[in-house]
Amino acid sequence: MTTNNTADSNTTSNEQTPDEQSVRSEVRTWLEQNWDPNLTLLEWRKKLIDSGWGVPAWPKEWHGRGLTIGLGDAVDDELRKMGAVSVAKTGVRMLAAATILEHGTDMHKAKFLYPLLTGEDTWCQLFSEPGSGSDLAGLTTRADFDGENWIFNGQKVWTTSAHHAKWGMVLARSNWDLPKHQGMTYFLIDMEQPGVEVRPLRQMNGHASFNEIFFTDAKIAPEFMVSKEGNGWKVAMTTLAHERRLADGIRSWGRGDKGSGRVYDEQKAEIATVMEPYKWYPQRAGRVDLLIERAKATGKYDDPTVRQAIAKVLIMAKAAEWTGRRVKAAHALGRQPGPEGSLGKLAGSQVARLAAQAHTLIAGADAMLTSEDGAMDGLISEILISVPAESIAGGTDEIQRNIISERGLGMPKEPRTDVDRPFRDVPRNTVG
Amino acid sequence: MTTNNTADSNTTSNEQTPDEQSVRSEVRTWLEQNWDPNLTLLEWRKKLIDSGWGVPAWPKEWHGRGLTIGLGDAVDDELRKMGAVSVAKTGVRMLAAATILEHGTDMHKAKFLYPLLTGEDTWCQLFSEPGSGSDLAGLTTRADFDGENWIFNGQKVWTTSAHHAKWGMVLARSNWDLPKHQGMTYFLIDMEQPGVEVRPLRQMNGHASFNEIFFTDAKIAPEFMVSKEGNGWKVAMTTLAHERRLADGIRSWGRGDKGSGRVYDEQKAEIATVMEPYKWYPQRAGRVDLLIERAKATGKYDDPTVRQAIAKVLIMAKAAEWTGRRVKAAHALGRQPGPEGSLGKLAGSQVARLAAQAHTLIAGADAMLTSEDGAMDGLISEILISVPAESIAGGTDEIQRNIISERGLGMPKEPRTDVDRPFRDVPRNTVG
Amino acid sequence: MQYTFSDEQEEFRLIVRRFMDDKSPTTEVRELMATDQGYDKAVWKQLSQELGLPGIHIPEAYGGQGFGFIELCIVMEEMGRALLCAPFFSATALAATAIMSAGTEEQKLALLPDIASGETLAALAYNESSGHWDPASTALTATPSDDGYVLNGGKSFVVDGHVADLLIAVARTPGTSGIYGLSLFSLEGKGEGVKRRLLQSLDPTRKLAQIEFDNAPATLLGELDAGGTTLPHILDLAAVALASESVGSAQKMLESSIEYALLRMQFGRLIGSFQAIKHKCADMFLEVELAKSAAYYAASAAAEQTPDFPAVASLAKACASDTYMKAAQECIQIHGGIGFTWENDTHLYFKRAKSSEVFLGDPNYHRDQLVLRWED
Amino acid sequence: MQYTFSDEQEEFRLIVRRFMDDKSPTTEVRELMATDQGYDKAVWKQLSQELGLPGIHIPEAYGGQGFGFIELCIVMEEMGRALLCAPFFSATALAATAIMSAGTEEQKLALLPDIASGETLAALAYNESSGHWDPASTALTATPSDDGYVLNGGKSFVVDGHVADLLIAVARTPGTSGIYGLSLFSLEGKGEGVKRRLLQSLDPTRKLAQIEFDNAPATLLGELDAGGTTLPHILDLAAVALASESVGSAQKMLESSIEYALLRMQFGRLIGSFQAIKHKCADMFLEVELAKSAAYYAASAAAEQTPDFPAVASLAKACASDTYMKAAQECIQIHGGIGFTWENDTHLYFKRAKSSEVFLGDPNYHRDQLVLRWED
Repeated sequence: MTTNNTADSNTTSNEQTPDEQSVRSEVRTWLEQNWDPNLTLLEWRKKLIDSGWGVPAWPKEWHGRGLTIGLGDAVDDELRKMGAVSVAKTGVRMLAAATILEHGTDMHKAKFLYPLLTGEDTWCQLFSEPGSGSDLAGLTTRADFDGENWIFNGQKVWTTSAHHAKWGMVLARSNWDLPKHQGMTYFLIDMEQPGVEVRPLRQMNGHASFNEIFFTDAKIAPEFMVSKEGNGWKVAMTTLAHERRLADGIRSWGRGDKGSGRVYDEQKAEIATVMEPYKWYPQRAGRVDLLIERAKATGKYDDPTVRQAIAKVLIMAKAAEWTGRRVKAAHALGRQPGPEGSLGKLAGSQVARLAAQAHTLIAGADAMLTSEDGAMDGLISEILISVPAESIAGGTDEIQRNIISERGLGMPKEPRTDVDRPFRDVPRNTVG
Repeated sequence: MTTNNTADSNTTSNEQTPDEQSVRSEVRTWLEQNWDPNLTLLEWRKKLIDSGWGVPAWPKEWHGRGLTIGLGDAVDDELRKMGAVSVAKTGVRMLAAATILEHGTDMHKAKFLYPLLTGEDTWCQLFSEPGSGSDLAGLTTRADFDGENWIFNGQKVWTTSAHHAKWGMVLARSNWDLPKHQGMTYFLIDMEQPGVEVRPLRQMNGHASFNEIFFTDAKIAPEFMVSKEGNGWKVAMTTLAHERRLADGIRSWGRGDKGSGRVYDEQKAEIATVMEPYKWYPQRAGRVDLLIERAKATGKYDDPTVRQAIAKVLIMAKAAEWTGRRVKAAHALGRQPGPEGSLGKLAGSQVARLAAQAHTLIAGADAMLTSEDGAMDGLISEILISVPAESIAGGTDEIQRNIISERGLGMPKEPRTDVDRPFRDVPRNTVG
Repeated sequence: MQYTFSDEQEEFRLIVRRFMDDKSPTTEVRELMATDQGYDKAVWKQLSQELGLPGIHIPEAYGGQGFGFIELCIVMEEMGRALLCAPFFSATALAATAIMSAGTEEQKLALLPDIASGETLAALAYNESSGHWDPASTALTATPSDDGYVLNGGKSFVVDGHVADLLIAVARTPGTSGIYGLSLFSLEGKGEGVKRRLLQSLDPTRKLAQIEFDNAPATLLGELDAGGTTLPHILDLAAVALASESVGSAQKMLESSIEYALLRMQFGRLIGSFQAIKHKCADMFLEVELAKSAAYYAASAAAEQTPDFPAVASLAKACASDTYMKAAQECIQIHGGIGFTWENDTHLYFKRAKSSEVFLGDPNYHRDQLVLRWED
Repeated sequence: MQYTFSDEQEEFRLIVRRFMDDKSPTTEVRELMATDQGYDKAVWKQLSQELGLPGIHIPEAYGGQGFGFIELCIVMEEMGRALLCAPFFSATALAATAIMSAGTEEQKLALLPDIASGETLAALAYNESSGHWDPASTALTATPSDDGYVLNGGKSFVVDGHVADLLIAVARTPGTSGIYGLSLFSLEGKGEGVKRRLLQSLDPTRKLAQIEFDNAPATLLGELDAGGTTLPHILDLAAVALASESVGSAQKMLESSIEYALLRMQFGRLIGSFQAIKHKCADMFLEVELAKSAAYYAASAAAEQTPDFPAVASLAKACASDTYMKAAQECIQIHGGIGFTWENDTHLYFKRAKSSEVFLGDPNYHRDQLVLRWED
């Protein structure tokens, strides 16, 4: 239950914790009266947002109905059953929304939330820099106030979707005399201005799923600061917490609703654009699902040493999957989530690496080929040259082990020398 | 050539760098006239020592002939060819001798070297403590001067042969107000005094190859200090350098000369005593030599997954062996020894662990048995429960990786907080 | 599929853990492992009468507690954690499971109540000196006699076989081969024609016996020649029980490692503040959690008799064996020299890990089984 | 046995290294890998005329430099280090070695001088689309014709096969099977009945071709049906040459890792001061040194034709492949995100590592061979 629940409401739903059945029935009734696949995507979404059924778990004054997360899920379920298209709940948009809802001003909420939900505005997140990866708080993109605007200079990297984003969440250093965590400020930046240059970043597997962003005297008006000056680290933590929570959702989002009609076609196009950077992610994770089928197809299934390699992958992959379910099941029983959750990332890296090894053994000489000449039309070679990213993207294995040992096992942090003095005195990279 | 070469000499050998042939012929002549297997071990060794042929590479005034190491080896070779028993060149004795020759007073040399070479005195090395293992310089055995003697209190551990040692090389803290490396002093201690208690330390494999030593107001007269007060760390480094150099020799020493006669029998008994603590060392190293033979004997040779396991051991073991030979060959060509030498220890740990795994697969259910019921009369089970020591004894794998990365690869040390302040202020173990 | 434990199961675990903490400190383990008998009769009586553990998964109709395989595995896990020396694995997890799977209704009524009460110690005599885990390798013969059968041949690696009152032996009809002609038989441990010898085992906390059968009279358990069907399932259940024990022990190794790393100082710092140790512990933690998940899933699959059970039984056994072995090794490593001493308790766990690694089939065997049994 | 390099060999290595540093910076590698031809004719000419590398291990009698297999391996190692794009491995290490092992005196005199001078590019067409490395899997047939033989069938994974002037092809006498009936044949790359296609390879710095033979006229190389004897040795020599290349590349990955770790700062420290990175580098260093020792020993065993050569050839190949693959992986990991970008050079080496891992047989295959070939 959120604190916004008591706010004034203009919906017709029961006040206070309504039960699931009545919510489901109410939304069903509304959908029966309003859902029309022949509307444009924008028309339909506006209707949905205005009804409060688009984001029912959001506060009433900001397009929602102040329902619990659980009831929100029930509403989504009804939309799914009806085949009705939802609001634009893509990953990065949701991170922006969550951050703005928690730390933004009313102006931010009024200006950004609506076009974000309709899908008109796309967003990107500008945190990582060439010089600060694992050590995000070591960032050096500078924001200097010129009396009127904040002037941005610096470089960001690993920014998915920046090439079509209208707005960016950006973290920059506004004070160099404070310790590193205290001198950062969080802004919302207009990506479509002259001082912002977006360049695609090509990966070793040939895809270009990320961008580099160069700021050269880019401008942000003071009212686009989120929270206070110097409070950027705390706001960024909110964004990152939602990112971790949504990690699976971001990647699997948008299989798309099935049906015919204008709204579906437009949604399909939207999904294709949003999902484009993620299409190699299953290969990056090692495609464990293909191993036995491939081994049987190539005859390598008869080789006991190949079976050992496959078994090693299966053991780790299934055990990791069951660990995830164990965490969820415990959570569902109302137990405090244990530290098991943070282990999934590390397990995933190892699964991917073991799977690539097994795929190599199975492919044999074919592992040398790619594209149409390669096994499964190049899918196998894409696995082989994508898995190295799994142990880096979203936090390296080394950082995961730090987190696991410190937060999960209560082991002491290493002595730090970079947090207790002015940032300008902390040794840092001269080049990226 | 040592600086002692110019000292007055009463031997009949040519002065200055004699050539190998003349040295060999001279020692052969001497042996033909003097070697007698029916002497007692002590009688023979005294004769040998007095002739200068016992330790020909030592200075002339201290039982040697001031020859080069290479010529000394040639003399040993002649003794071997003749089947003549050598002086007591056991490992720990040699560490004591090397340390005394380099840092000891003339009194030390006069008192200790002769009975050390005859074999009458045995020695032990008292450095490690329960609270200071990897961090040897963190030792807390205290030496306090009472105006007449140094009074010792504290505990040492991992002391091979202490139970029959007459003398010990001991490192203790004599000043707690200096930084850790500057407050230690090196002494020679009489082990046969009331304040010294020696207890055998039993290992997980059932052997008791080491001892714990407890000092309770043990006494050392000031003249048994080696080098100056506070200079102990430097002296200990000499001992340790010789230990590293002799590591292989210590373990393989004393297969014993073959022949019949009183001197051989007495030597055999001496060797049995000295080598007793080392008899499980080959098992600790994993017994790679047995793998294929065992696989063939059990029929597991036909299992391709067992062959993979054996191959993994063989690759690492042979490559490590060849690396050792590569270092020696480069050294023989007069090249600077590269850092390859320090890698052997780390490779050995991994070989041992992989070998134990392969032996387990080969033994199958028999891996559960030991002693007469176990495979090869318990030899295989001794491997399985001994290999965990290989990655600890003589420096843990973790310490080896520090050394390799810092000295071999030039990577920076971690920030230290324990070396730049009085030792009494450094956090340390309250219990061992 | 039950992915986590119910509140009742967690409560039960706590009760078992408290009992183990109380009755099986390592001082006790060290005393018992030095004896031939290998367990404490008084503790066994308490464990039977106060907690009813020997009958944990035996139905109430046969005098048991009527809980399921998941509860059996909780007990195994807690016993593994405490390294309890008691004939629970042999009598309840192995022998009672075999009787429940293969015996006739009448035999279950006759044999199970005394096992459930802890009065009868039973043992499963399955493996032979060849050391193979495949049922097809059975050589012990069962020849029909006037009042039943007589057994001839030998068994080995029989857990607690030297003290068992009741033996459940796997034997084959003379002239058969492979998985055909295999049956289970019951006979008295001290019966005629039975010669038993305690083996010298690497892990002294788990007693193993060699048994010679010389025309030993025995009773057919269940149906003749049905062993080819019942045995694989019995062995799979046994493997999951052992996997549960192993994850309990592995968890203990993790906790012991952390505890020492947060106590031991070198270079003026806790060794637990060095990345080399932290990352080692993080990896151990990951592996132990994964092994737990595998063991829990397999126990659940056993309880619910899901079709993937044979594959996941092998998965859990391979995973738990490797994890436990590695955790014990790393626990010694983190302790340094002290970890290799007799005085330190780690070696007790290390030896159990080595024994559990190969008992019921080594990880390579089970990995192979896993893939061969896997259904996409 | 020669355990280290002579001063002359070290001097030779330096000359080769300087040439590679000069001619094969990664900017050049990137340009050439984007072409179909895959190498720079001018550089090849210099490398041939100034250094005589294509004839390095070819006896002077056949126009070569008359050095041994150790010098060949030094060249391979340095080329691996620089990831040189040139038809050296194909023409000299593979094809010339095959001709030297299998050809008649007359054929050596006829074929080798032009390879040694770098004028003729030769390729060994051994593997077929089945991807098996065992000579017994050969399916290409050689049928006697009026003036020699005609080949029918296909070859695949032929290194530089698309540009080779001369092909050395392994084929079998129709009606034979296994290792019997195998022979080597020579024919022109652009000859009648030869259709070649450049394959799309994961590692664009090593070009692979598919070749179809349709009644392609060919000349028998050496003795008929002798391939079962000569081929295993040719393949072992090839494996050692490839292992040498791999250790050169692996060493580069180690150096690149250290260099970056001593440049990159995070948390106010060089990342190379963190134990996680230091210990990773120490392990890499160990593995690279071991792989070097294995490759050097194998090269020496090849040169001295010691009886353990077949076993150590497999040892060196398995060791070098695994080491290189792991070093490339860790080099990416130490670089973090930047290591996964196209811009960073690590992926060039990673892809070569993947290709070399399976070429001439993957590490599992060679580990198995190692044990089967091992003589105590």
